[in-house]
Amino acid sequence: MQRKIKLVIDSDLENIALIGTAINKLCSLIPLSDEEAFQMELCVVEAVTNSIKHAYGYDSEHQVEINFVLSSEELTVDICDKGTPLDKELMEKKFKEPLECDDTDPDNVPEGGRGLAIINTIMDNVSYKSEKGINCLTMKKRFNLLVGGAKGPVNG
Amino acid sequence: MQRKIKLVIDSDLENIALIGTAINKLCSLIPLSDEEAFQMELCVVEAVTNSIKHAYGYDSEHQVEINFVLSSEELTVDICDKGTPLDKELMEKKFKEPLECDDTDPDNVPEGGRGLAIINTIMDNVSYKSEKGINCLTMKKRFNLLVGGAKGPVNG
Amino acid sequence: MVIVEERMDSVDVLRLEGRLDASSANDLKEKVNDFAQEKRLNFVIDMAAIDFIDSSGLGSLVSSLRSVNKLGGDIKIASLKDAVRSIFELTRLHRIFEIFDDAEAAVKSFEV
Amino acid sequence: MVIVEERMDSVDVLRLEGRLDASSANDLKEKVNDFAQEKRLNFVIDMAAIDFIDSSGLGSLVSSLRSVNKLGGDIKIASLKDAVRSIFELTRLHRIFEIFDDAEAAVKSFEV
Ligand SMILES: Nc1ncnc2c1ncn2[C@@H]1O[C@H](COP(=O)(O)OP(=O)(O)O)[C@@H](O)[C@H]1O
Ligand SMILES: Nc1ncnc2c1ncn2[C@@H]1O[C@H](COP(=O)(O)OP(=O)(O)O)[C@@H](O)[C@H]1O
Repeated sequence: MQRKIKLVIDSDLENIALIGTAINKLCSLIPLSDEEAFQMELCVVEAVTNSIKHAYGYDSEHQVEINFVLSSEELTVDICDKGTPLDKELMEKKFKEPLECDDTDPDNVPEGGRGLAIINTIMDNVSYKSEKGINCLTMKKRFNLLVGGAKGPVNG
Repeated sequence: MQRKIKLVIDSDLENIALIGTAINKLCSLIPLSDEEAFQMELCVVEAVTNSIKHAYGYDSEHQVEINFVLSSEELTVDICDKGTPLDKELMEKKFKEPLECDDTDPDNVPEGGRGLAIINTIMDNVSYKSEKGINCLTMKKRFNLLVGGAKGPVNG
Repeated sequence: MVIVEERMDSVDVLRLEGRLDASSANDLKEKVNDFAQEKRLNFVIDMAAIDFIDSSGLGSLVSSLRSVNKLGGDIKIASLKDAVRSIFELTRLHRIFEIFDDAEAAVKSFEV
Repeated sequence: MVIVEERMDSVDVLRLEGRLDASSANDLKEKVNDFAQEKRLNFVIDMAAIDFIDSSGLGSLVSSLRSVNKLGGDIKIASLKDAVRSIFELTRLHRIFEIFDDAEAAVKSFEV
């Protein structure tokens, strides 16, 4: 069985707290630890922030759509916008960049540019598709119904 | 300022836990006590259940849409479906029926039929509109930023 | 929702976990009916692990109570969380059911 | 996010409450810059009441650190919740910031 909910916000940074809060709590329906739920929230917030910042250039007149799909062993979230698409080569490059930064001099530590690397580190699978003006970043996290956060079965 | 999120599910009872869980947690962003957040969840679950049961006759091929809107002093939630509309006279009648049941003999206690009365008891304002095939039940709850659950300001 | 069964003295204790709503109301009714067919008519419903209940969930309790009452049995409720208790009170169903602080006390009440 | 200011010895303690994300990152940077203009350059950022941080929030901390470092000041971090600390570690920023268990310890570290 699959359970599914769609969340939609206007592309305004002020609405991100609503998405993050909802996603975090929705993760309590699956056997994820609190830390894992926080990480899922983080990945979704990074992706939604990217859509607002980069796809829509902070213009709040658009929408970002999040699909949260629970199957028995996997959580799939996709984040979709209708703005300027993400360059897939840039994405692959970001995925390969280590979060590790050798230097401990703050001047050499980048201020931004960690979003996609964080998502790629935390999630089991990340892909991006731009089709007919709709761009979706899809991320998947597998979980195990028998171990994990012991929050009871998915169909609780 | 207003913050807004739209939640959409297929009209399957199995998806109601997703809606309830998300709504409950979204209420932590406003100064509602845990009990009040539970009550908001209850009202939304009652309304969504009604759309699936009565508007769509348990047919899971349709959608129910929930709009959650936070302004500085009021939470507005509307639950919309495209099924058979609710008879407004029946609704008004249900609103007037007391939840109180004089009899303590279980045989005289109705099994169902409490949903709308619960919503009307808990919420400050409830209205229903059916227009161009779209039916929306709108409910409002006022809260006070200064008293209440002390969960911090809305724009936290 | 998950239903965990346990037998204490000659009472069936059903420990419910999760959400008792329209998607799980029938599970409870069926469980009680299955037992009733085997002439097991006295129940304690332990709701310690129920986080959420709605009018459909309450309806399944009322309907179960009616069907076992008819056969001479009873259903007692135990271990309500505050939020769940408040819904019993809102709908006045705390006047229909005997409610106990824990399952043991509810089981004992059958012994009289 | 809410920023509560407090002055302990000659250190400005900024207690953050809520979510440090893209919608609030600039608030923190501006607050630090405002103080820096008044030559108040030593800060403790107390995150005891921060439930959520993302890369934009972390970016605002790095950028604030850089700007006060340039003027001879410093920023120390205090009271990270477990989940927040894990994001500092994931991004290796625990190597850039001195992190203390509470604001008092962080303030004291400036006295040496
Ligand atoms: N949804 C998106 N749409 C368009 N471009 C994007 C999107 N997400 C990321 N990008 C591009 O990829 C780059 C790296 O993104 P990220 O790793 O999240 O860091 P940051 O957003 O801090 O720059 C961005 O600077 C942007 O150019
Ligand atoms: N969304 C809806 N669409 C159509 N009819 C509805 C809807 N909600 C309620 N109704 C009608 O109002 C009646 C009372 O609803 P309610 O008080 O929630 O109790 P119950 O759903 O248990 O019957 C329902 O039986 C149904 O006939």
